[in-house]
Amino acid sequence: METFHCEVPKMSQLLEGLYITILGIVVVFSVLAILAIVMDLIGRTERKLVEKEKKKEVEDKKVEPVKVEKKLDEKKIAIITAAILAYLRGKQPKEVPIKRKPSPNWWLSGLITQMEEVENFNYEIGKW
Amino acid sequence: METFHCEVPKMSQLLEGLYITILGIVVVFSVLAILAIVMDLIGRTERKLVEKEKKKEVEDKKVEPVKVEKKLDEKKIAIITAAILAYLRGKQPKEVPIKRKPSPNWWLSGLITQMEEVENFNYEIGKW
Amino acid sequence: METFHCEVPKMSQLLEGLYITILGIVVVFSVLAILAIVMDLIGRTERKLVEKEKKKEVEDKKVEPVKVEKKLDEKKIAIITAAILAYLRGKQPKEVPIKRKPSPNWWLSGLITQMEEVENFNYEIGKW
Amino acid sequence: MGLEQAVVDFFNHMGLLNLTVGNVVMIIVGLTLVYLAIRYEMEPLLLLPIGISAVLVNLPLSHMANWPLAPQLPPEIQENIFATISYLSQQYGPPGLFDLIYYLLIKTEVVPLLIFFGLGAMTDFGPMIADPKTALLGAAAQIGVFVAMLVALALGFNLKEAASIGIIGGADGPTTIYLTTKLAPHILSATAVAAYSYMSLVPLIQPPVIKALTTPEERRIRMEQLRPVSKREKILFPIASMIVIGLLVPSAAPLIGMLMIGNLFRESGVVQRLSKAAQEELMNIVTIFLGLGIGSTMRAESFLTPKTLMILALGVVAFASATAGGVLFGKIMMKISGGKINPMIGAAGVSAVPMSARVVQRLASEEDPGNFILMHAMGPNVAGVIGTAVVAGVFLSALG
Amino acid sequence: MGLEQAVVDFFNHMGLLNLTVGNVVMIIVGLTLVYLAIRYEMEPLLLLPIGISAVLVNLPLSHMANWPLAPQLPPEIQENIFATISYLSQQYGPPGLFDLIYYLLIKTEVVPLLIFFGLGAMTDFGPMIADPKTALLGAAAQIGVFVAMLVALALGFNLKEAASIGIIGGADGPTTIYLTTKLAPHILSATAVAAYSYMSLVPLIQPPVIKALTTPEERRIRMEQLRPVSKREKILFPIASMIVIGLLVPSAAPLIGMLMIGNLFRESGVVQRLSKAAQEELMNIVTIFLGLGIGSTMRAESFLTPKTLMILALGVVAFASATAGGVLFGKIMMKISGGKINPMIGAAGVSAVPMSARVVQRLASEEDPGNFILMHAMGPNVAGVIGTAVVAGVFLSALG
Amino acid sequence: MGLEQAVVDFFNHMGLLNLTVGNVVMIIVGLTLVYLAIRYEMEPLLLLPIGISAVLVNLPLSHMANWPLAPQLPPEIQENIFATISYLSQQYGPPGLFDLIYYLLIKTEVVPLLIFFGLGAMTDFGPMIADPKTALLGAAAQIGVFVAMLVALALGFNLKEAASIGIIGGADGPTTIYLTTKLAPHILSATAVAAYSYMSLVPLIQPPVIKALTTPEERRIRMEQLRPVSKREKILFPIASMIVIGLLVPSAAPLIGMLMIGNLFRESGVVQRLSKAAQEELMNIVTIFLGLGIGSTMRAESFLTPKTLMILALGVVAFASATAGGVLFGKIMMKISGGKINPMIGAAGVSAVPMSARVVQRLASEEDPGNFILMHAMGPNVAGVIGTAVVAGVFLSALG
Ligand code: NA
Ligand code: NA
Ligand code: NA
Repeated sequence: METFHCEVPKMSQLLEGLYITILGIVVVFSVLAILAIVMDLIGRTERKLVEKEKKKEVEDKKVEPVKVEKKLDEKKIAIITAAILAYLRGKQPKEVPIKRKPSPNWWLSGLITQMEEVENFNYEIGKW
Repeated sequence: METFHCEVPKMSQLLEGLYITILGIVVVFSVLAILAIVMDLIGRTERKLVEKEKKKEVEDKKVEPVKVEKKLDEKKIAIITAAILAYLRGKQPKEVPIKRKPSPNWWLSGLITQMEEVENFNYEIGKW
Repeated sequence: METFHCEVPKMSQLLEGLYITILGIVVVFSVLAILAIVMDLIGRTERKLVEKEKKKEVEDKKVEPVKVEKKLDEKKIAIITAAILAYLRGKQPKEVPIKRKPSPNWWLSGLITQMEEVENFNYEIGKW
Repeated sequence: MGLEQAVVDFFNHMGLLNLTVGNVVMIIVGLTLVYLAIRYEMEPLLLLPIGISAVLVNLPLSHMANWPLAPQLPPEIQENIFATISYLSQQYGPPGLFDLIYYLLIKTEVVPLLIFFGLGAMTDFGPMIADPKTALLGAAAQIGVFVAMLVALALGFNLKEAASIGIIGGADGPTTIYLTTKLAPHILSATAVAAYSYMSLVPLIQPPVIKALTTPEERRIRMEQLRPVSKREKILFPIASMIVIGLLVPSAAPLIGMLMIGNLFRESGVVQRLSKAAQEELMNIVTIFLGLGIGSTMRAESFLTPKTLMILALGVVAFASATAGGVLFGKIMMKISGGKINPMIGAAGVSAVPMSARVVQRLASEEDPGNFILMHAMGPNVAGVIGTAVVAGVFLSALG
Repeated sequence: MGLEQAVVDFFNHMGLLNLTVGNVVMIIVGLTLVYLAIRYEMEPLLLLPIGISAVLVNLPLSHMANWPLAPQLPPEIQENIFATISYLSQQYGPPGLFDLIYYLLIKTEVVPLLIFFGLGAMTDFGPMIADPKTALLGAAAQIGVFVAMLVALALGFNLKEAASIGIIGGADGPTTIYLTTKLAPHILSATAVAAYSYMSLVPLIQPPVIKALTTPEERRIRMEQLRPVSKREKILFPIASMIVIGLLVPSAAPLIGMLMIGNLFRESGVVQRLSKAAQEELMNIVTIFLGLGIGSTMRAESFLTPKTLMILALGVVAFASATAGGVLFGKIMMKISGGKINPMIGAAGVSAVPMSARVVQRLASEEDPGNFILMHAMGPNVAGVIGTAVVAGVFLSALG
Repeated sequence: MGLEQAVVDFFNHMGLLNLTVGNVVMIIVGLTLVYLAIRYEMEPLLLLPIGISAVLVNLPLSHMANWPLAPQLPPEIQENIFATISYLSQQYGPPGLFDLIYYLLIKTEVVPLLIFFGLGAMTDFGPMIADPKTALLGAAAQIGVFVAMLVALALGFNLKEAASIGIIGGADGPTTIYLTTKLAPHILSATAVAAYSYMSLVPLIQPPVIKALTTPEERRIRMEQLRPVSKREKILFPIASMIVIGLLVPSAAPLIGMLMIGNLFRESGVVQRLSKAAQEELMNIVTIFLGLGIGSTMRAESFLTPKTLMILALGVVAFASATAGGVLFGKIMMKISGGKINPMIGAAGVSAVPMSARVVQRLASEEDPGNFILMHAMGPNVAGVIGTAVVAGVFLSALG
């Protein structure tokens, strides 16, 4: 551990401190100025981009907005149809009355729950 | 760091790779097959066990289901009785009127809260 | 690893154990007794302090309780006034109709939200 | 290398063909702990990880733990953790995950101290502050520690082992681990498992002892309501405790210090983030490493010895005599106070917070459903944590 | 030192003037990963941290990572982690943050093992327990690993590199990292990035392969409802798996062991605190360090080689042949079972849980909207995780 | 050993009898910090742990910290962290918990960098992006750093100490710790405590300086509403900053890099898990270790020197001149912009986010309740964090 000498500081240290000060102030202003310029450029580009996208969106709106919704609906319909079909199928093996078999209603709701669970599972493992 | 030689690979390496492939495929199939068998056995045992337990449960239901509820009730009654008794007791030292003493009502509710807290405390420290 | 000799224990060890026992019991009782005394003193002081504070509070209540509320109200009024003024000001530059400018209403609510956010921000960075 | 050779090699390195009887027994021991933890909820937070790690570490050649627990080290590196690790790497190959956990987190005492830190953030010392004299009951219960130590000595254990065994009677897992790691690491698995097992058996061990030592009349004694404790007192308590104990028994300072820092975080009310972290995220992570680390010490060579059985037996002695010590001192305090103190609350001096306090309350309710002494029992209960740490400090200063 | 000197010094140490072409390319690669992660949500949890760390580590003189990834070490300290660190400190100066993460957390395998621990706590092995024979499909998909390994060998990679490349086909990030770290650390960044990238491309890679190998009729096969699985079975599964695999393939024990400890925590129901910690607080923290650690290995000297491009190409081979292996074995099982098994579920043996199972379900729905085989595909899906760990174990025992 | 001997030994090792005046003073200092933290909520997240650890570490023989903070090391191991630890173990015995925290987490810069990572995930750079020119005000406030450094030099501190003292004016705790640890570890406790203390005193230090340098008319200046910032800009900002600053001032790259990685996690929107972990679980745990680690450096031998008082005094100089620097540059910008910029927002360039921005808003409201410049002040406020890190980089490249 250094001991503290309350003597007159060396001139050379003060001078070096001054150099570092000049260097430091120049650097910190330059760096933040450059950063500001970069962000300004990005901002300008962004606003142009947004305007372009807006125009495109307006144009696109006339062409294909229905598609997306349809796709979604298809998915929904598929799930519901599947559920109904699965339900009907679940009813078939009635003639083999195993005791512990849950009722088809239970099964249907269970199936849907399970499906949703896996859907919400969202990469649980794959994402690592 | 090894450098990469894009030359013709050594035969011996390819051969060893082949051996490892054979070994690996045999091992991975064996291991998962054994695991499957073990799980199958466990599954069968489990289902037998469940059936047994069910039977037992049905038998037991005729004998002692009241007991558990009674015990619970006893506990509840004990707590309520205790609370009332404690409340009555809390009223006794009225003749020593220390100013900062909280009202007995406050105390009763506080006591019950505290009791419940400790009950819910559930090993807070002991469990480590 | 030491091996376990089930022989007769050495007398000296037993004796040292006894010494440690005596020392330990004395220490643990002393420490907890001292701690109890300290806590007792703190408790007494605390109760005296509380009583004093109570008295002071009662006295103070006659003098300045309004001040605090007034201060709070001032703050509230300041915020509301500020919001209204800001709102009015927000309406002024209507003559420069830049397209992407959000409506002043939106802006007002946005501003208040932002202000509150920063207020709730609560040292987010400064606190580290 | 031909295919044949590869197959022979593979079989030679198959765990099944390298399984020893010791491994099998230890796997069964581990599975038993898992079973007790799941089926009877016996301290599952510790016994489940300990048990399952014991299984894993005893599968031969699994390389989860490659290093011995109490190696013969050259004297110059004995106290030098990184030199020790270098030495062990050279002697026994690179560390497995469990070696890293054991040597870096358990042996350095990082984990027990952080657990104590979290416990501090979880503990409400209010009941003890409200009635400071109950702290003495937390001291009295430590008699069990010394009784067990003396019996262990008489049975042929050496002093360091005996102290580590005695501390089981303190019913504080982290303190037991802290002390044993320092004094007798070769019996760590036995003392840790004993401490946690008996802690969860408190409802079975204590009642007969308490009943034998008290009359129904004594058990019926009702106690005065506890005074409310102010926030200021709760803040001053951890600070005062740290300083008082730190100045008197410095070797207990790490344990008590971390406990009280945690408690100050809790009671200060200004660092909820940190208090929550101490109780939850940090605590959970540290608990996982504690469980895995202790479990990894359950090896045949150190666990399957007559010592372990004796340690398990001595654990019961420790718990029972601690209970007795608390109750008997409770009776003395009852006499002195003119019957205002229910002697049973002394039994709660065996920490196992809040299990033993609950046991006391249950016994009180049995005699008189209107007798509420739970909060009074919490005083000795939390004092017992402090008492055991102090005793560990005495052991460390005398033997460490 | 004069002002002039100070300025000259400052400019000499300016990163801009020390930038190499390699740095620039690596920064672009890193930014590409960031872009893919954000724009297309390609495995963002890994690719975002990896990409941005790759950028940071390639800014010259940033001192985030000062040490080489696969240094030439004196043989006597090769397996000695702390001696290695001392040696590297002497040779290359003090460690940057990323050196510490890489050498202490990645190279010691702490991070991949803790990730597996967390994955275990997240995984529901129920579908595999309900229909154990689907586990074989998880084995079949490993064929892709060996195909890719043999192709890599044929292309001139050595055995250890080839094994690390092959394992990409297992579609398990932590297993890939675990194996590559042990066998061929100099290609770690390439295999890790390949594994995570292709994992998120499963919905693009698998469908053509599956469609090429199956007829619409086969894809329409409906499967019987899975039986319910009891809590007891779910508890016994991790224990049994750990013991069975540990005894048969000890070199896979660390990965499988940690996976199964995590799963036992989940299924036991008595340690929710620890299970939650394994899935959340610990998992999140470890994932951050994994991403930063892997990203820090993306340096020009090891990444910008023809090898990397070949590894990326081999990754596709691995994924495609794994899918093919699963589907073809699925067809065999279909035949044996008399058409009760939809062969597509074999494709889910490529773990990437639950991505590939979803792909299978989607293809099934395309042919027949009422065909629900998702849960059946989850069986091979989770079995694939076990299968890949077993294969990694075989590689380690043969080459490690 | 006889009983008498045991007792004598025990008393000899009692902390009370080994207490030095230095200890007592340091305990009082620690308690004062605890008091300020609880009573006045002065940066409680740091000052409470620092204060209470200072108490604990100054209880004699508590063995929480056995090693010196700035030991004389053989030159060949100076930069070698594990060799240093081995050396210290041999010289001073095994590490206490606080030694491990200090040497492994603080001295390696792991903790300050992870805190910066968490801060990045917490910070919204939106206001600075919306009005980039305000970033210059964040640069101007750094003048205070240099003023304080020069004064410190004039007072006889050496260059490295002076730089560490100057950086207090940056009002960023982790940056102060980062720099002091590298340049002048023997004054770490003083600079860290000064930084955190004055940060919470910003509402007292800044107003008089601001008022002295501005007229009421200037303080009444209203500013135009900030433009909204798109998600894309917020994502590009951390990436651009990291690259720009990394290429220009590589020695600032670790701090800025981790800050910006955290910010990218936040803004990307695809890794909420990791962003949350960076802000909460990891941040909380790291903050605990930071507090304990810094507190453990508060020892009589390094803290109770005239230097510490001077450092505390210089801290005020630093904060006041930083405020002045910001305000004066604000006036220049006001002039250039034709009165569109309120000069007070320059004062917010002293980061202490968002304290100084709030101070500015309060002063604006005092003059004109309808003057909302809080969000405009947030620009310089967050820019100040970047500015200080850049200055730290300059110091490191010139002196490190
Ligand atoms: Na105890
Ligand atoms: Na797999
Ligand atoms: Na700053």
